[in-house]
Amino acid sequence: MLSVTRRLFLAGTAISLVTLPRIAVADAPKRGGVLRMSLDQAASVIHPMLARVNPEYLVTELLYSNLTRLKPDMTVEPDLALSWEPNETRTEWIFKLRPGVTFHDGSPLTSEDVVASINAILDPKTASPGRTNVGPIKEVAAIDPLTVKFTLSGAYADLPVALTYLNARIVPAKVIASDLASLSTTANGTGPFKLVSYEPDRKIVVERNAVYYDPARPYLDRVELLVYPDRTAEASAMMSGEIDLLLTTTPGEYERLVKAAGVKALRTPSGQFLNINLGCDQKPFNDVRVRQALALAVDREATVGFVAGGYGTPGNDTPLNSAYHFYKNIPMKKPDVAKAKQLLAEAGYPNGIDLTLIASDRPATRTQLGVAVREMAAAAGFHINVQTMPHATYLDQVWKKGNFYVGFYNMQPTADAIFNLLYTSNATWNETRWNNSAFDAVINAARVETDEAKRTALYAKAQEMMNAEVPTVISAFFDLLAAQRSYVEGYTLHPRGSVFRLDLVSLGAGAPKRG
Amino acid sequence: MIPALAVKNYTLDYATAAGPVRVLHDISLQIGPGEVLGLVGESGSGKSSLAWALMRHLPDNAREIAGSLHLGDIDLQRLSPRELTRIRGRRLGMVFQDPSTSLNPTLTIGRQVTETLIQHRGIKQREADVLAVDLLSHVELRDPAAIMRRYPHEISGGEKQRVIIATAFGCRPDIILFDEPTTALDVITGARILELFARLREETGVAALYISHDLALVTRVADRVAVLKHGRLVEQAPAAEIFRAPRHADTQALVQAVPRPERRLIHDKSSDEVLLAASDIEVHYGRATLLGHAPPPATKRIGLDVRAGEILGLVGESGSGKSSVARALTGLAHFSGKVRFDNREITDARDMNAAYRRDVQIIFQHPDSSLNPRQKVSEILSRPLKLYGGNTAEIPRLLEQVRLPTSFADRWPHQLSGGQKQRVAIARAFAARPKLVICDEITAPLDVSVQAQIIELLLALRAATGTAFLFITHDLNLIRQIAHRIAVMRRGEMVDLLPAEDFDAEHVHPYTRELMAASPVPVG
Amino acid sequence: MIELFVRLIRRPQGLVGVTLLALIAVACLFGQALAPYAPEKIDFLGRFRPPGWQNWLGADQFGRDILSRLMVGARSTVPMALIATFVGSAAGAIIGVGSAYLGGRTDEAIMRTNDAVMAIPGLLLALLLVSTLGNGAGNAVIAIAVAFAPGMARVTRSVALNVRNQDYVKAAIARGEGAAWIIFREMLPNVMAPIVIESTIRVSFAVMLFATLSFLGVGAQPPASEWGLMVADARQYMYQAPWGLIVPAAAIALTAIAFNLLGDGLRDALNPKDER
Amino acid sequence: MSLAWFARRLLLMVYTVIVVSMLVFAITQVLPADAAQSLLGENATPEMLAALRAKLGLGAPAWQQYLRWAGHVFTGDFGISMRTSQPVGPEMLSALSRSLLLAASSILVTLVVAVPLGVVAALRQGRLADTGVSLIAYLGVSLPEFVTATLLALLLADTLHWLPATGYVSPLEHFGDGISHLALPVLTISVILIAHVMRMMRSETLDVLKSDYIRAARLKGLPERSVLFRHALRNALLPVVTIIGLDVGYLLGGIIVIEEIFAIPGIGRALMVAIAARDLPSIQAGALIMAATYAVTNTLADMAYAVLDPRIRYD
Repeated sequence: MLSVTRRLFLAGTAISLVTLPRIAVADAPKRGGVLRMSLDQAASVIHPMLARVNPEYLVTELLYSNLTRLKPDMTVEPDLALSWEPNETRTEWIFKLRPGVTFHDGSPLTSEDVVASINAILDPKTASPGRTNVGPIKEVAAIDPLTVKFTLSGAYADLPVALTYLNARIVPAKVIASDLASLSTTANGTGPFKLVSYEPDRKIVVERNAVYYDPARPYLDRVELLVYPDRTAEASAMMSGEIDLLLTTTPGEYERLVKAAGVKALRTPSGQFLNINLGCDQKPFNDVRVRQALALAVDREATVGFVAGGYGTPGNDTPLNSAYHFYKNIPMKKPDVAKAKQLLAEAGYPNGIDLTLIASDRPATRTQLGVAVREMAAAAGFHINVQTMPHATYLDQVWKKGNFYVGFYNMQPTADAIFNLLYTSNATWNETRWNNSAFDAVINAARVETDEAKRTALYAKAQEMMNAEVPTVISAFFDLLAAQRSYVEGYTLHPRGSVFRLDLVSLGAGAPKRG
Repeated sequence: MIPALAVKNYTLDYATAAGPVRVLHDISLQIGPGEVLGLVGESGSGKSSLAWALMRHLPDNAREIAGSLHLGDIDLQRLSPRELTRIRGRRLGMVFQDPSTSLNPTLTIGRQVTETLIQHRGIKQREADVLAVDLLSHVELRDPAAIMRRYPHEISGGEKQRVIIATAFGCRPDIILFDEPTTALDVITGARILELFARLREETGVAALYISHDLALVTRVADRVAVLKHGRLVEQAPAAEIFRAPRHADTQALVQAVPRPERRLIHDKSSDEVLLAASDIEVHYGRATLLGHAPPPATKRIGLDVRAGEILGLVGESGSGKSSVARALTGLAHFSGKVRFDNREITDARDMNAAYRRDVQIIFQHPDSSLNPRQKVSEILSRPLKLYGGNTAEIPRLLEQVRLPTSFADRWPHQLSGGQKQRVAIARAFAARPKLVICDEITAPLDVSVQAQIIELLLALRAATGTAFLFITHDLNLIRQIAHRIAVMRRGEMVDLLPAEDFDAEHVHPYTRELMAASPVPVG
Repeated sequence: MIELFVRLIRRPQGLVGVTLLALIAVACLFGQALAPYAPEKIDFLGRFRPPGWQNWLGADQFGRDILSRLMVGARSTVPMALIATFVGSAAGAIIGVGSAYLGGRTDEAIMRTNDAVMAIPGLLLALLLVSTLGNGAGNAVIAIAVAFAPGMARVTRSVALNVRNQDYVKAAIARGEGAAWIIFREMLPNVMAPIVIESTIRVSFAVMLFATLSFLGVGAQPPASEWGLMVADARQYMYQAPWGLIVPAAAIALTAIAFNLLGDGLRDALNPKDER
Repeated sequence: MSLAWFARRLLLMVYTVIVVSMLVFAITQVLPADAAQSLLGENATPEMLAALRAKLGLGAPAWQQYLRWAGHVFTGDFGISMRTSQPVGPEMLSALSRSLLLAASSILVTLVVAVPLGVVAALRQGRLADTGVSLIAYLGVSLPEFVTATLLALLLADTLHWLPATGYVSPLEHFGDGISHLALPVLTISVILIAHVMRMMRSETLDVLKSDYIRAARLKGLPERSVLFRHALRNALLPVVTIIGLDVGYLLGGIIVIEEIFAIPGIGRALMVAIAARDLPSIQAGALIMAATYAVTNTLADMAYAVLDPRIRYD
């Protein structure tokens, strides 16, 4: 309870805390200018409820707003909602909307728009990926034009965090009523920028929304998003000054960018990780000793080197790392071939075991992990054949069905979100089919627990359980890497990987003039 | 007086991987102003090499060993490239063998005539145009102004050669080299070109070196004739004497080989028994397509009969349809009409049964393409033997029959000369013991001396086997020597079918008469 | 045969081509045995090791020895290209000779359809086919063979058409020979030489196409040491470790050059024009 | 170029497009992993998949889908992209326009470079210049595009900083930038084309120089300059025109790789993206447009040949 209220307090005063000090301490951000930013892949969807990848989240973040948004420290601050209050049992939440907000077409934002938007996301027909991620919402209702009430199906402390979910953008009710699909080609939001042109595989241009609810922001007149499918090419373009900011890059390019003049390389630890999913309901991984043996065969430090070029942190078979709240520092597993062999022998595989590890071709690091694990585990008796396949085929045939494959996940806003996404028995994507009721109980208890210390203890317990039973081998977390030209000001690399806040960005001295 | 052209003790080698090969031995000849010297020789005699040496256009591996070449007082061997450019065309013109390849296909006739005039006579384009029209009309081209605008493919071969002659004469050179200027043309067209040459020569008094393999033709255009054999000049004599009194043995052989209609090589009468009767034969190539009309038939309802043991000649110019008849009779082309053979009626290639195919054999024109390069002679000959129930042990006999050593059975076609290949082809045809052999221009690519041997061989085979021949040729003189009857074809139609001895008669078709007039009979 | 070989290596391009191919053949046959390291052995300390005494051609992002991968990879690159070319050429040759022999409207229909298929760029066709069949070296081989067949059919047909018009074929028809004899004994031996020459040159395209498919991620799959895949893998580290990129790229280029040279050399050696 | 000739060419083009459309459609029908799954990615639930599949009309029999699709294509409607929800036709055509710009520039560069080099090599046959040209040609045809592209970018963009590495700027929006961004991809494509055309030009020039009419021109006493330029060059260029027409097929294939590497939003990359996403309407439209482009340019090359060669003009 304490933590929640403190967060609420912080959230309520966020405007003054976030924006005022900037004005007071530093020079005021310079208004105007055109920012060119590169995307690593096409933003092929601009429908805010259907976006699935980071470039698309960036575009919809520019054009739309959520009720709440996630700060770099993973706490929430107000966006369209000025304040919020739960009832005692945290089964009902009242959100107060910011007054005087208008959509790009000039119509005012009301609670009807919020209700319609949330209902649209929850509607299976919309097929929004956000449907299962915005929290256990049972009903949403408008109390008055600026007040919305959320009724939940169970107690849930993290609703304000869940509402930062990347698909939970607010769109006009009238669009939802008439033609929701039109948002695939046009945009009408309350975001800091308005859509100028949209060519999915080439260039997306947005311009400053003059009636954004914060009159000071955004500082930029225009943002041009350019698609650069090739990382090397993108880094070269950054170094030659063709682009001002890039969304993400690889370790190899990062090393080049660090040395480049006029470029500021950006790096932030994140909870993004690669893992090897083990089907705990089938042979051979239904035997915990086989899972443990594999975990002991993997050299975690080396994995960080091989797949993240050293830009990351070793994982300890739990989805949390130091970027998360409630992270529990358990002594890192060391490779132990003898022990692994012994465990394997005890499990009935004295002569080793033949396995096929499936890796999708996107991103390429999946295959790299596969290749590295194959070689590292060979000494312990795991004879692994790495099989790669196109991402689409992988999603169709392997993902959630396979017994032994490489997974890849972005950081989630909360510990609860990541555990409930992947590892509880009723997780949205229960890939490992670990189905450990003790673990489930711990997570459920933590979910409603309000005491910070008790909650910390519960999550520590959960992490220890995963570390011991190894439903999945999580050996490396990635640092997020990006870069900007030195004259770009106000950009923060967000550990979530999918929050960008270009409304805070301005161009400082030395920025090129662009038409 | 300085001769227009003088060659003294000229010796030329070609350097090859196997060492130098001498192509010209110690050649000396002179051409006086206004004189025409005919240079005769078979293929490989070195006559073209001499022409290229004079034009200073020798291949890179040519080595001039000795001697000199003078054009008037100019030493041709000492000319710089720049001087050479001024001499060529201007002082030393040339007319080429094949007019269809000697004109640039992508430039208009006018352009190709005037560029030479502008280059050599120092005149402007406009004057050159006027002059060119003049020149073209002088070589008897109708509507020269229109011809000027045309491209080479839009005018006939004869017209092209006239254009080239007009160009050569247009720069008023001292001497013109004619390199077989009528060989690529039809007989009648060639004859007209010769007439033109005679007239222009009369008018301009230009000296000329006239190179040809055809002794009979050369004697009609040249004042003197020089005979080349294996790179040596064996005889030089006035044109009128060379046929009458050849002195050198090689010349005598050459003269002997020239076909003369009055010297008949067969003396028997043909039987009356009809072996093959063809009537209303129309040969079609290609069919109408969605967007194109069918080409017209290559022959128009031809009828002919071949009697047992007879030699039936079939003459005509290229495109007259004579080869189409051969193809129809051997089932190689679609035809309508009827063929009667051995009391069987045949209306289609499918009616030609094994017996027919055995009895009617064909020998093709090009020895290079008629033998499969991937089969040895023995295999080539064994095939008809196997097919028609013969015995491969007969191969040596077949080879002997065509006067080839039996050891040739082991050779590949590319190891044989043109004449030898043609003998193998003949042996292949006779392996079937046929009743009728169709010879489709089989001597056309051969030298006269080789031709004479092949003809002699065929006649000997006929005498031995009683086989009939359908002998297709464009050479009227040759066919009049050997045929019992001769059919004349023109543009798909048969205009005459006469006994050979009736050819001088009054009632022959005008075209036949024209053809006879155009076939050069040796002077003397 | 020996005579042909002598004629072939007497020309500079023939000699260079044959020498290069001999080297490649050694790598294909004995690469596994001769390689100094296991090609997939990873070495954390050896990541991006530049060429030197330890790794003669350097090491890649996993610390794997590039020379060893190159030598072993020859076997997953060159024979694949050869097989693809052989299958494609054989199929094309059958279509081409058959079409030429049948002639007429059948020939027209076959060749027009063939031309239409050729309108799909080879790489695109291969990409579509691999996407359908699934990524992998084997499927890439099939895709390349299919992509090659129409071109080969066209080449073969033009040669076969020429051969069909030769007098020795006409003689065989006039003689009453059967279709089988004419196709296999009269025609085929005479179209073989051009087909062999064309196929040899096409092997170089197959090498490149195969590498390209691997580069695009649909051909050979990691951890195979197929050369195109090696280039693709090394590309993201090309500034840290350019040798990882240049070495396999050079191997691809040299192989392609070798087959090009051999093809040109064969063409010259088989060309009767040069015989005196 | 009679009307019948033209009609026949046109008919062949139509036939080509029909065969290609059937082939491409057939291939897309058997692509594994369906578009709905690919579109929804990790978030797919069975209900969502079913809903989307119904929306995309993936259920009907293949021939019905083909006929419906072909009918729409005939009216210029290529459908809606499954991936971007944008109309496929305009998207692909604007991508094609960028690819054509790239292709046309490459052909231009190729001609400017390859023709003189090929002629020089032929004139200096067997000498140093010829050997040099031959070596370049061998190297050029033996380097896959992705290798050339990477090496050129490494050298010209990142080491020498002469050219921007990648990206696309429309020359209509900003001419200078547009051209400099095109330079590297054009260069890469040109390397192979230059090698090919140069070789062709060399051998054609050699052939033409050996021809009777060139000999005749020389023996007529024409200076070497006019023999070469007036008589030889044009005839040697003729087959090269056809070759370039055929090279467009290669070019369009090569463009897929080049566009992928240099981030040019052309039709090649559109296709790669579409294939990866199993975006059937885009694959079908892209492949069809590419093949049609090839058919059209081939026809154009034939027509150019007919214009350049008087022998064909009155056929």
